[in-house]
Amino acid sequence: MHLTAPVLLSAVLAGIGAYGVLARRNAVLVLIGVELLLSSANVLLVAMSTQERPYVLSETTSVAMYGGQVMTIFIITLAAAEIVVALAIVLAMFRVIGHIDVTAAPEGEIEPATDEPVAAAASAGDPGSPAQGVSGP
Amino acid sequence: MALSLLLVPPLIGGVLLLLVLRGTPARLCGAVAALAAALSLVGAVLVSTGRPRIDTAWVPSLGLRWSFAVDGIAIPLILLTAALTLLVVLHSRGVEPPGGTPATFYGAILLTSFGALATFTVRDAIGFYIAFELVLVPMWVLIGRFGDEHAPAAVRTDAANRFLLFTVTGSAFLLVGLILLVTLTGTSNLDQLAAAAGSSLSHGQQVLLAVLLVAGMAIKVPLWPVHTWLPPAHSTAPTAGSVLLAAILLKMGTYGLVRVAIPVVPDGFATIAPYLAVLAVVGIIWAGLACLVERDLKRLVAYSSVAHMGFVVLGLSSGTQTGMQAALFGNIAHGVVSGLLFMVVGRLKSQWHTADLESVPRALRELSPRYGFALVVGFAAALGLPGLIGFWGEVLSVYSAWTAAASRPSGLFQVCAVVAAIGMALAAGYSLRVLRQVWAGEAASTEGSAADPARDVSGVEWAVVAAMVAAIVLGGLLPAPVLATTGDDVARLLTASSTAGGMP
Amino acid sequence: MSVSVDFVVLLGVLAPLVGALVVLVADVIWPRQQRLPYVLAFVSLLVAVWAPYQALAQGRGDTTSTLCLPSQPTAVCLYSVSSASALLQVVAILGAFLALLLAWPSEEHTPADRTSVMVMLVLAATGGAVGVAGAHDIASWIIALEIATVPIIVLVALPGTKAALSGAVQLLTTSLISVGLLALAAAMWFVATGSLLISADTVLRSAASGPTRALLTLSVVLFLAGIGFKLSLAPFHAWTPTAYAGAPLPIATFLSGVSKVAALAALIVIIQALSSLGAAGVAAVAVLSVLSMTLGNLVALRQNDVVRLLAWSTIAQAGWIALPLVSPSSAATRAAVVYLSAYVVATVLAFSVVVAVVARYGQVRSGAAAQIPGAGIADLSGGLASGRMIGSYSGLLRRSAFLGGGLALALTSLAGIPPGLLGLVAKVGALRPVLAEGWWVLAVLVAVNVVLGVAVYFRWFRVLLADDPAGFTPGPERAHPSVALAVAIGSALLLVLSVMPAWLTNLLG
Amino acid sequence: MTSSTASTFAQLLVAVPVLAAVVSLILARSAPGASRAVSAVTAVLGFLVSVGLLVNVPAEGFAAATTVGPLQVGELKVPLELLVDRPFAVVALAVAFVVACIQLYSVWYMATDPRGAVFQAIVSMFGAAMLLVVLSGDLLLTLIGWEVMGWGSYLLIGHHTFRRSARRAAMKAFLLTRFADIGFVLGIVALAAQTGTTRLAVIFEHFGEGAAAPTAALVLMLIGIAGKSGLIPFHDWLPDAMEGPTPASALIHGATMVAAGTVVVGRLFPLYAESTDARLVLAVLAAATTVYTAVMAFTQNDVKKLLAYSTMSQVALMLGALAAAPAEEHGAAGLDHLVSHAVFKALLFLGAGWLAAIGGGTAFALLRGRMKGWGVLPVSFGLGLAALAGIPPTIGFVSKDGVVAAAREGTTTGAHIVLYATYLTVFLTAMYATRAYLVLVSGDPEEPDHHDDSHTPPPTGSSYTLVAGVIGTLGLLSLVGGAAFLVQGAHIDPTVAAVSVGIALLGVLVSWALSRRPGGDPATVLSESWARATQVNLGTDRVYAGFAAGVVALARVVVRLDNAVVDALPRGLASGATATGGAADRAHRGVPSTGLLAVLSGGLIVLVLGVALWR
Repeated sequence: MHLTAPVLLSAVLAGIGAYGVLARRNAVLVLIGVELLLSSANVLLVAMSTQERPYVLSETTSVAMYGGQVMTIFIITLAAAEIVVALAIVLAMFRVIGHIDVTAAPEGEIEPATDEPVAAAASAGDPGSPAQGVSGP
Repeated sequence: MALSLLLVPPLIGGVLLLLVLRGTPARLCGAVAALAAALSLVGAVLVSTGRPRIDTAWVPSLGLRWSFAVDGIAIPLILLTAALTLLVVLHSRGVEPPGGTPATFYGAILLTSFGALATFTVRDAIGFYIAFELVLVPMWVLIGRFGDEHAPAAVRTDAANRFLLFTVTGSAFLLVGLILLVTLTGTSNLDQLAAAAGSSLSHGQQVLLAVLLVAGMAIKVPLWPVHTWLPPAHSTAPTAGSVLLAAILLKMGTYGLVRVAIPVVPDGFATIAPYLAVLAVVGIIWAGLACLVERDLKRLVAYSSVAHMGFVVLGLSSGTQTGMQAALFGNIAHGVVSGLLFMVVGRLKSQWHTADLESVPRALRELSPRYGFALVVGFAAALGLPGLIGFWGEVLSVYSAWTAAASRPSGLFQVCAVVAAIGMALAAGYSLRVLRQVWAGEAASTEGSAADPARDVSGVEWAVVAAMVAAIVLGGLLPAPVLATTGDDVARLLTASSTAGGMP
Repeated sequence: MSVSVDFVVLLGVLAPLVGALVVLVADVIWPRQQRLPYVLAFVSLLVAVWAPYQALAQGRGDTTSTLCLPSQPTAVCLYSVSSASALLQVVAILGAFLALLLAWPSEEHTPADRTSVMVMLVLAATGGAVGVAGAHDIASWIIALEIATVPIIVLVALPGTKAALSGAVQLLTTSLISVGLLALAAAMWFVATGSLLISADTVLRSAASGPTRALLTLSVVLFLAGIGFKLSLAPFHAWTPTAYAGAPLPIATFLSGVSKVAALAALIVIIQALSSLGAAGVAAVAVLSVLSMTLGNLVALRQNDVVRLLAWSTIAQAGWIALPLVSPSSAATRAAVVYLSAYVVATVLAFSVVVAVVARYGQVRSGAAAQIPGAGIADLSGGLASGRMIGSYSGLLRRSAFLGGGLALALTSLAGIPPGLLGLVAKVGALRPVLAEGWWVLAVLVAVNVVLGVAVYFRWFRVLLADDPAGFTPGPERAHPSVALAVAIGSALLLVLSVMPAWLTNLLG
Repeated sequence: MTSSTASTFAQLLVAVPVLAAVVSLILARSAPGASRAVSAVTAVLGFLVSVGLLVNVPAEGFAAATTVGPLQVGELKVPLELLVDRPFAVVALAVAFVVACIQLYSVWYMATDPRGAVFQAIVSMFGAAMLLVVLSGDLLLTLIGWEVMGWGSYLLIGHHTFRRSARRAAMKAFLLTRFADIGFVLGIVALAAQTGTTRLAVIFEHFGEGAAAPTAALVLMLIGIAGKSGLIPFHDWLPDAMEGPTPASALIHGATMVAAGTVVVGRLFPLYAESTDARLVLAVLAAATTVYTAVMAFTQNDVKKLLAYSTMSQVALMLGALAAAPAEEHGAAGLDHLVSHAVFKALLFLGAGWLAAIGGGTAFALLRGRMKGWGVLPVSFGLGLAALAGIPPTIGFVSKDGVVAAAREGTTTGAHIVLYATYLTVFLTAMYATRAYLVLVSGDPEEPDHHDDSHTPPPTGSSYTLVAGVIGTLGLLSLVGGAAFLVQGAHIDPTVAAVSVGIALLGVLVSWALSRRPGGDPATVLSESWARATQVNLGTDRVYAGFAAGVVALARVVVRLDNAVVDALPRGLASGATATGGAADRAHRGVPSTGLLAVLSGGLIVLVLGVALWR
């Protein structure tokens, strides 16, 4: 059986998924990207488990044969669990923060980095002035 | 047993002071510290005669061992360390350490002493590194926490950080070098390593190891141009800290060269020795010149330390037994001399509230004759006056450079000898400069022409200072005991390296 | 086909997971209990530690296996615990235990209905972490790894504040990407080896021919990237500071301890399989390791929030943890495990002290606010009063030798300077495999990072020695008993292992 | 008498003053009287010991003695032994004698000085150091004595520490000699390096067996010797050293420091005899110095300064004799002149101290005619000046005749130079000696415009007896001591003697004739500006000051470099680290998706590395 088509499909899925993860700012779209990545892996696994290869030792052939398919089911389960958690958090994020832009600057930073004149590498937090560098929020 | 007596009292005493006796008054803390230091000194005397050895496994998976032994090379340093610790503790008596509790102060002194003693006795390469690092935190605390209270916090912090980071940089290279050494040779026993003298290593490996190890030690020594941590550290540290730093900590670097670098990778060391010698003499001249214009008395003594350690390194790099003997003697000499100078200068600084040579009171010989006497002896020894302890190390290391080993470029080393001799003249220049400013002169105040006993040294402190003066004079008049103690082991080390080493 | 199952061996995984279930069930029966979930959790952790304890106790270098398939010539086991992985499991369980101890007093801050959830999630993640260490096939490996990860995301998000959610989202995004990469890696692995087993045999076989070797390389690279996320190796570290800063302190503790164990365990499983191939495959580890160290240390130098400082220090330490793995020897694995153990003990100890100090500042702040309405708060506003700013630790050593000493010990251990000898020994161990491979240039770069690390940790240490903060004297520190217990356990471990590091290293043979 | 007795005496001769110095230094503050008594008594004791040494020393060959035991410093053997033979036993006797005189004299002179006890203790130390140089049989031992003497001179010259000029002079003396000692040390090192030992006997043997003469080492040592002996170009510290109390001047000039160079060259004469080149250098330096300083001496307006220049001139003569003498002579002429010079120069200085007590200062203006009426003083002082001028039958005549004879017998170029320089010097010396005598016995003194507390009142009563005794003894010795040399085997060649005496008498006559002019001072014949220039040694001090300023300027550059260059790297690294850290921190906080970009780049790095390296 020719594996060209499934492998190509897998590659395309992986590419789209990677693009979605890296380029999208909307959390839901990022999630979809991840799903695509996982699907790409699934396609590859399933396709490959149809192949019996000569170098696979006979004792473990059955494991190898079914392993790919079992792994696929594992990954689907995993994806489901991840998505549940992810969606829950995205919802909470929308409710509390008001947007679902995953690349926005994180909220709740306690203090920004301050530029301190220092002679040696580690003289911030000078005991003489413990309040140094404490400027907000 | 004797080794335990040497090492355990400072450790236990230090830990006890830091953890249990935190709130106790200075007098009690001082007494505890003095007791621990005295016990340790007894131990030092015992190990000097008995030369015991301990060797048990510690971390087998890394090949780390509790391996301690004593030989002639270490004995003078052990005695110096133990004795100076006791003297420093006694000298600090009755002074409320500024900036922190007395318990911390004395605890840090004891732990520093413990680290130094461990360094001088340990015989395991990795153990050497650990011992080498032990002194870091206590000394850092002494400088940063108990430093000159007149200096701004930022200056203290800068000095303490410089000390810490410079030294750690050195020891990080040292660590890499030691581990590489251990992995290449398969043993971490320094005696075995010295006996093998690098015979299992190729020339390239030896050079690499020598560079790493020497780079690590050089910062501690300190060698030009990595000396810039020393003056701030000294000018900030309390008297006790300065004494320990100059007299003991710097010695760990040169001792490390003698113990870990020279015998273990003789071939590699021979390759870099010319560079080392050049750096050493540059340091001699450089620091000597800096002393001619330095205004802060403590910084001046610190720079003079750089110059003196230059002589030590010059002797070591010559590759001759004379050179190594001279270096080991110079080590001790500098320990005693700089110890005395820092004791005197530190106390004067706290009395004057300044160490600026342009504004200190004049005519110490009139106002405080005992301090004046100690200062004269100290600086006379610092300029290498014969009859005092500083002479032998310097003149012999010049000799050793002139007659450097056959594996060294003799022309270069003779030039180094000439330059080092010029450095001796510079030492005279700065020593006399100080004496002229501080010791000689006319008392400025009208009532001050007569000595004021209250401002002079007395009691226990005078006993301590007098003991140091006596050591300087005795060491100058009778150098034979020290030289004889180190002689055999130096010969053994160098013989091993000349028979086994050099053949990749 | 029959699979042998030895439940005693699996106890390390099963006990926390069962414990998690029991906590949930108990919550249904007796809702809103404050103490019960903790008690159940402690019990299940105690049970769980039995299995790796057995593995460690029975002998050096032996492996305990279960879930074995009867195949020839040797049985293939899906779950096997070597002494190294047993130690990792112990550390994970210990970390979870200490994190729970730290969470114990915070009941007034955590809504009661969330206590069980929190405890359950901690238990679940612990089970996952323990499982990763034993997994020897990709399926259970990836599942265990995700069990160790997903609950942590929830844990970070649990307080529901903006900061918490920001952290959680960062963590979520990265762990999702990580999952994607790992899944792809798993698929590649399967393509290359034709097997889901992670073993030296399969690797050797697939490396024999060119095309599969390339696939295997790609797979390993993807694995490395995926685990890089979990281990906070630069450049996969970006989530770490935000997640740490946003999470409740006990959870940050958990994150810095247990999740690192899981990640390292996962990495070791892969690297061990690769060991048959020789050295070159792990050049990428070297790069990631040095990059993490350098970046982590440099940024940590500038942190004034101690939690962020610890977060960046974690990134740096992750570099150290991965460092020995440049060498594919078993000694290198042991070194990594020892380093991780030293790191976890020290970091958890540091976090414990932070928890104590933050709690103390909280009391002072509310007390001051009660006494002088309108005054006091103004001075105490900002980070200083929260106990999370580095300045809040001013004079801690003098106020409390216990907390200050514990923190000092932890910091020196992380820096690798005596008296923190355990850290020093661990660093020596971590450098040895590097130099045994002859990579002395790498070692010199690492040496530079030793210096940077000292600068980082001593910057904090120095504050401990300083005077009390200006205009604000918090008085003597008194920690909550459970936090004090955590500090005591951490300090005692660190002290004892500093004097006798052999007790730790000997466990690995 | 056996040589072991001589060894014991040699050891004692060094040990007694060393112990005396230690004891009297310890007592100096608590019991000054006892301390000074110790110094004086031990000095006399030391003289007796030196007599014992001379009696016991073998007539031929050496006697060796250990000191603090031999040192084996790696490859280098340092026996630290004393070596004594007859000529040096004589020198030791002279040294011990002069030291004893000075100690006794100091009991009076330093009576009112609060730190007199310390002063005398240092004199003991100084004497010990000089005796060490004289008796040393080991190069390092020589160096020890040599340097300790330098330090002693620092302490003695700077005794009046409240005077700025004294502080400066002390520092100048020590620094200048120490600077010159760079050569001395290197010379010693180079000599020892060839044999692996610092033992003189071995070194003589080594080079006696035909090894090439160590010219470089010998010339290096000459630098140090030139420094201590005030040869050109180190000829400016001795006049300044007059800031020290007069006994110190007598000590430094009479028998010790300045003469130490002669002792060392005399000791190493077997080596110098081998090296014509080194001796030529010495001859040129000595000849130039002896003439130059004699010229300078003539116009000095201070009796101590005149004596200082005369010392340099005479010491250069000794060295000239050593440079010129034929190898068989063993340098006896130079050593003889050292001994005679020790006697008459100590006499002159101690007399000058007495004069200063009378006149309230040492300037000729204060002292005109002051010498009259002080009994033994004018006679002795006159005898001392006669000896300086080499008038028969004084001790100076005999020894100077030896110098001339040695130069005449020498066949080298150096010997010729020395000979003519000696004749010239004899003439000049006679001139300024005559001038000094004439000025001191005639005319009316000025009153000192201020009374300096540091000057001691003239001796009275028992102290008069003491001082007059010391001075008288020295005067008597100056007159008849020359006989000692004749006893030792020196002989006077009538022709040689006639020529040099003739030249000396010519000088006396010229000086006397000039003093007939108005003003009575022969020196006024020279122009005022010349006189002024000679007071400051033709501005040599400025050259030194310029050199020192150069060194200090270099030091300032070094300090600046230390801060700006050497320390810049660590500072830069530190600030670079913090800056990078801050930038990275900001990158992680502000800009969106930095994290993801990092992830992307990281993935690429890992990919490339993985694929590239695993292949």
